[in-house]
Amino acid sequence: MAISPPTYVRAWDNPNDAGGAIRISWHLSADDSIIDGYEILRLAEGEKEYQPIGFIGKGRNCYTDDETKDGLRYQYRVSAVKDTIRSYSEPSNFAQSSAQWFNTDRINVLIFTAIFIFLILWFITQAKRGTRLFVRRIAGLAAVEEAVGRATEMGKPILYVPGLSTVDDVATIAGLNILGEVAKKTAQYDTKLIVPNRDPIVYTVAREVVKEAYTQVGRPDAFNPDSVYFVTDSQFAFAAAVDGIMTRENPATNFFMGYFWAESLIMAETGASTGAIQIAGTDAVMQLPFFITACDYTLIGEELYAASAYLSREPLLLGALKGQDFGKAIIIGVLLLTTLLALLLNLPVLNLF
Amino acid sequence: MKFFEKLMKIDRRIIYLILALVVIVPFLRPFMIHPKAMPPVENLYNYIDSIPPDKALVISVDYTPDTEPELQPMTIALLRHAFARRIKVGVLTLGVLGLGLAENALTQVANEFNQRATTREDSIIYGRDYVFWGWQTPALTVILGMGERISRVFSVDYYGNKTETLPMMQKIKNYNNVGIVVSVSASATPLWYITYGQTSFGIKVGIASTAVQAADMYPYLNSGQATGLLSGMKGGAEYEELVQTRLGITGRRRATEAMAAQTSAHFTIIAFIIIGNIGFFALRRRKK
Amino acid sequence: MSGEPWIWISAILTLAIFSFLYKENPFYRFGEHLFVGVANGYSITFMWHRILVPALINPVAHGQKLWLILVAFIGALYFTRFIPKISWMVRIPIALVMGYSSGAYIPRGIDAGIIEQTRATVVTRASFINWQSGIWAILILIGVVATVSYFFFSSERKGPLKPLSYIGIVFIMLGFGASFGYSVMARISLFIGRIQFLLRDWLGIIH
Amino acid sequence: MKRRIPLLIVFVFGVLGAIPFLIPHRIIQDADNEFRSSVLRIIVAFSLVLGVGSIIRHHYEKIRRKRENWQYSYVTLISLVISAIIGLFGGIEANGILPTRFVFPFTNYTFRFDIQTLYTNIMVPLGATMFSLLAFFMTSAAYRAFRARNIEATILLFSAFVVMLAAVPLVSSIFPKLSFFSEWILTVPNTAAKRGLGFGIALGSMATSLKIILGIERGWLGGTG
Repeated sequence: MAISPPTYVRAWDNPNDAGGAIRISWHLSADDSIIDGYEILRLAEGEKEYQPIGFIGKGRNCYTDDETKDGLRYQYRVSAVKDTIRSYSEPSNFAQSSAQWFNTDRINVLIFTAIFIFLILWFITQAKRGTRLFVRRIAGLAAVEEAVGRATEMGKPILYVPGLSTVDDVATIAGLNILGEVAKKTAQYDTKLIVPNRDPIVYTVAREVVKEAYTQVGRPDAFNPDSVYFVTDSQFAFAAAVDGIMTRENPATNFFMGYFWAESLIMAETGASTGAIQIAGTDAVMQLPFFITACDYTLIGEELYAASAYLSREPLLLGALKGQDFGKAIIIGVLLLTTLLALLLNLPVLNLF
Repeated sequence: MKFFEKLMKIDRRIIYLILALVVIVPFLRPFMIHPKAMPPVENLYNYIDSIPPDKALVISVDYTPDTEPELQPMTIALLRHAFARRIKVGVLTLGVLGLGLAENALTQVANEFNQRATTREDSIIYGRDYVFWGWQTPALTVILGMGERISRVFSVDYYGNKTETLPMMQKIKNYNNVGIVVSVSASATPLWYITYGQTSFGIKVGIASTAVQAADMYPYLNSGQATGLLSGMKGGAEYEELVQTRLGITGRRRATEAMAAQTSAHFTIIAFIIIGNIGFFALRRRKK
Repeated sequence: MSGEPWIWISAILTLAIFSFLYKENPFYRFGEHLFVGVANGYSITFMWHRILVPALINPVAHGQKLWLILVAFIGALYFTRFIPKISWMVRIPIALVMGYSSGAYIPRGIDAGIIEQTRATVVTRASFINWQSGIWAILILIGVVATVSYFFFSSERKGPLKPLSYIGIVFIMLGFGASFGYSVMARISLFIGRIQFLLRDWLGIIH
Repeated sequence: MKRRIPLLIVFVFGVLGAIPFLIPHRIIQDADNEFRSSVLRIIVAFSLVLGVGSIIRHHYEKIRRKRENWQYSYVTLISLVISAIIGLFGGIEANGILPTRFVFPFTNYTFRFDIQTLYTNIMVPLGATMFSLLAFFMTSAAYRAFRARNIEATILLFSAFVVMLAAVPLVSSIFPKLSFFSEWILTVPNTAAKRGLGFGIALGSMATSLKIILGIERGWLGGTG
């Protein structure tokens, strides 16, 4: 039995890559429906024979050879395969692979990034010049002061968990900033503060943040170095330890500010059972439902980032917040505009992204 | 007044005790709840049911002992289905920890059928009706390589036989002879089969995943890239139900049994929510 | 009933944790402290055998990648925290990690978090394969716009922002409720897993 | 200098981190891979020493001052030291210089105590059980919080209720429509809300990353401003 070969085999450098890859395409064999698939063969410059380099299922008409040497010329043939029968195409054109210095597929990312960077820098400069920037009230934040006050009245400690993630996580940064503000208040009221950590670097930074806060309000002597400590980097061992702290030390207020995983509710529900006031904030979307049900106040997603700007009243941070708001307005605008264009004029707007 | 206040403030320990009891008791005294199969489960069942005799069902056992309670019943139900309908089965694992689980499931289901069998024709015979290819790495090479020649990826099977010599493997050479690959998985492996196996070879992919993972799998179901989805205990129980009611295959139904615990736990939680709200509304009315 | 001592240890530790549901007690306290200790011991082992030996010690001992010694030196700067005079140098390795991760995040975050999501949300004629999926696509678009507007911080919620952010919180609450309800099944499965361990592997009551 | 040098490093490495996304050339990609796979991992590995130092000191202080429950601190310290010795000298594959098995005389029973055995039989059951406490905590949280106090809480309660009910086979076979409704909530409003939250989070993260690189956000230096 004879099967007809694939035809019109072409080869060219794979675009936007680090080199080392050539793309090959062909027109399907007329017997595509009955064959096993296509075998791709390659002849490198200076070699005598075609070597099989890959195999792909029927109905497919392109393949990427990602084991080429840059600068070397290659020629390809494709054969239709059924059991032991092979039917070879004509050889392709010569092609060579090369590395690119810029990924043109990502030019849209570059443009979007440039716009947002510009926006944020613009508003930060505005803030530096002294333009007054408004930030609306965020519900959970008003409770921070009250919560610290309550702990002082009751003579009980405050527990602060700056999330379980690493220091390069934005939620952790926000959590540490808010920790600084909370620590200033505990320093003023002389309330005991407990900060257990799951990441060693976050622990180091948290310790400095708290120490600095105590110094800033003029109470460096009141800082207890043992109040900020590392527990373990194992998620559930950490949760077990925090549960233990909550039931034994009986804090009046628990803060959970940062990034959390499944342990969120293990800690928050234990905290609720001890009768503590609980304020949570996270951008971990999966955990927000649990914090919302088990805590008294929850900063949802971006509110956590806004909180550190809001509490510190630092103009530069407020400026960036305004820039973010503009970014959101642009996204809404783009969404609505492209949808309108697509529905009314049937323009291929998805190619923009 | 007192009564409704109590409804609103049930001690958490009573809640915990009741929840623990309703989960544990169904294991000691199993009772069956017959679930109705949802479309994604039924689609997978129907597709496997329609695999022609010259093609095989491939099951990829991609989970580890910690998700065994949720996923092993699915593997068993899939095997029962295939053996009952005389569909050839190839089993592999992408993770080395899946080997023991896969072997347990195969031995268990093959024994179930062979105890009932009276003739050699009726029996489920290794090499003729099913093959356990075992484990190979890296996963990508396995998924792509099976598109070309399965016996080249797994030159020997799990028991050390030369794969090419097994009778079933004479007909099952590559994805063209495979009806569907079902990846039973607690991770993203079904998506690897879709991104690599399906894109390169057009193989059909079925997904059997834990309830947590299922959320990530739904988009692939909606786009048609996945043929059917079993999600969590419930998905397993629904498949077991289909296998029993449509094929009359009986046997231990672990997902359905666990479903009894699941069901009673769900009802308990729902009941507590309702009780809390009754108390809440009753008190609010009084206050007005 | 199992005769394997490790199964007994596992079972006793399992019960120790469950006892916390009744109240905090010495049994739980023991389990908790043991957990923290062993977890740290395991982390030390892992860091040494899986990271420092293969990525640092082996190459350097074979005379390859000698520049890794400089990296080790930077890593060792963490210890300056214990030396008050130069304790600020602890910021150097932190700065390196922070800088790199922040820089790496910006373009990737824009790509995955904004551009890809925008593309997924835009409604085109292709969304109307049938009228239902078209309506759902439009509803998702409305929901996204409303949710985003809930998070405008730099202006009061008045004018069109007021109803819009209200719709936003409705969508958020619907989504959160669904996530909660959806995870119940998975969490019960975890408990079932522990019960199966106790009843089957330890006590051998069920098979 | 105490601030300027770290801020300069943050800026330089920030730019280096962003570049590989846009430049596919092999020189850049290889350097980036090397940076991720060895440099970052080595630096992070060193930080663990700080953490372990902290936990040891915390418990040592507790014992020294005889604070409440100080006896339990011995449990942590002893188990930490023993498991670290077993792990470091016994090796991850139980192939180190320290023997990690004990054969009981006159029986053929072997007791293993290598680090993987400790992991599987101590950490796994403790961790899995902690994780499974969620089944209980979800119940008590749902009972306490899912009350129709106001409209938002009612919506939360409603959608959780629907999805939970639909997950019960008994109910979904009597009311098949409920399953579709539950799936609709999960695929339409849930997707919309998560995506909307995601936009804000992506923008906020981007802004924070930018502020870190430019030295505007200095909270991580320890100390504010």
